[in-house]
Amino acid sequence: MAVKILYFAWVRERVGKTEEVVEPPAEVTTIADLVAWLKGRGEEYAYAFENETVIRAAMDQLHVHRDAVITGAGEIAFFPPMTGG
Amino acid sequence: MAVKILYFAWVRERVGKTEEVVEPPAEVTTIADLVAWLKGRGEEYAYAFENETVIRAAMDQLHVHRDAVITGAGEIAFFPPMTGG
Amino acid sequence: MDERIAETIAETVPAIVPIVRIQAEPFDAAAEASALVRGRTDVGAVVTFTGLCRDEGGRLAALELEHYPGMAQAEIARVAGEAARRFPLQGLVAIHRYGVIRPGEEIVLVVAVSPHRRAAFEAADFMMDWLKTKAPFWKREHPLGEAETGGWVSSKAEDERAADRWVR
Amino acid sequence: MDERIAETIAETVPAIVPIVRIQAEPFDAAAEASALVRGRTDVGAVVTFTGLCRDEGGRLAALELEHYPGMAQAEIARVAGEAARRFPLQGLVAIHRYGVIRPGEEIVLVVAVSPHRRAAFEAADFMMDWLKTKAPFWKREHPLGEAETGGWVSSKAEDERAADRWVR
Repeated sequence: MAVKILYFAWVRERVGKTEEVVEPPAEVTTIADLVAWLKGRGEEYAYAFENETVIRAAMDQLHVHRDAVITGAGEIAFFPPMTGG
Repeated sequence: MAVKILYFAWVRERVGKTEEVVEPPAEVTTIADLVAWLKGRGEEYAYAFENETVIRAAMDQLHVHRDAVITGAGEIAFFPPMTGG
Repeated sequence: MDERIAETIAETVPAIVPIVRIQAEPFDAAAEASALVRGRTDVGAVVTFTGLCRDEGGRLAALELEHYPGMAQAEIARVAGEAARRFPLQGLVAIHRYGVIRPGEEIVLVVAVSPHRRAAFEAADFMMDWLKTKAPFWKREHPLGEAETGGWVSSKAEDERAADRWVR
Repeated sequence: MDERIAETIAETVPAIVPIVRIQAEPFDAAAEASALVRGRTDVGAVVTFTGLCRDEGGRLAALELEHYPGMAQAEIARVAGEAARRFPLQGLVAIHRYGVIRPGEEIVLVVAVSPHRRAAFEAADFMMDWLKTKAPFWKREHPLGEAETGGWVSSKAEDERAADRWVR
């Protein structure tokens, strides 16, 4: 399944790209699985996600938890805790 | 002791004047005493103060309770609960 | 000035002097707020409260606000001074109008300025709750389509309860 | 329309549609507030919150706000919709800027309008608490006098706690 991934703020800086389309294998079914799989793709990912529990995720522009099922998602984003307002 | 009395809102309307200078006898020492004494001055006062506990008082432009001692006051005001803001 | 004296003063005197005005004329809320912030780069939060005259479902032509001139100024200044002592403010304005005010027109303004939003929100909230119960103003209704002036607005128990939230 | 259907809609659909804008340009807080009130005679309270960029004791030249474009709009609209459901509002505006913002400039605006002050205060307060923790914006510091861009601003535990006040 191809899925578009977006990165923001220091997650973006560490990964070194703003977005990409990836095709994780079928056994990657949750946000947590996706993070684990991304970490195996290179040290820039391992660095970006080194403290996994800090990273927030959104699926199709909605905040989701680590155990959210990603099947059918068009767009998944990873970012640090928000500091707007 | 001569003291200036001010009336506001419906207390003013019932008494029929905005202010007056009165000279209560020496035994009138508190706000409550003054109210009781004023009520004896005529039915307009009795009407204005008929529900005494509702009426608020200020002495020299500071909110005071019924048992406040009025000796030395330059200006005493009576009015309904406030409805500003 | 002796440094110890300066420190003592800093601890006991509020850092700001609130601006309080009692007036018949309309006010410009935006101008009051920007006057507090202009030229500063240390402000983080501005909370502006404006209270307006409602027509009460089309029933009212106007409200008439009577006040106790000297005490209105003094009492709102006391409430503002207490707000400045309780909250870390960089600026505070309170303006209360009197006279005949029509639906849609402004009655009262509070602007609170602080580095952080919590203090600005709480100071404005505190000011309004205490103004309602302590400032010597009385509202009288002018009903629409009647020659006679209407009755005096009654005070609300909920306003007393709101003010009690801040008692400590 | 069938009356029962109309009642059901009135219960489930917020009475107002909040205005939400994400923009690089400055906003005019006073114009936004008066647009909500103009021509109305049933408004009693207007609460305006403006959040500004601070220089942090002279340390900062600017803040740079990165955002997630589509989601920023959608998420603030969701928060505003929740505010409109929780509080009896007559109008609600939320504007959040992105890009480079210098000390003294405005970052965020919330205006809440209601017949009574409590709802207007609480709605503005609620909006800001939830914006802080849910709107996808990230602040980066540009320190004064350095060619390099500074670090990302860390999120605050106190902002999480502030948002938790509204959980029910």
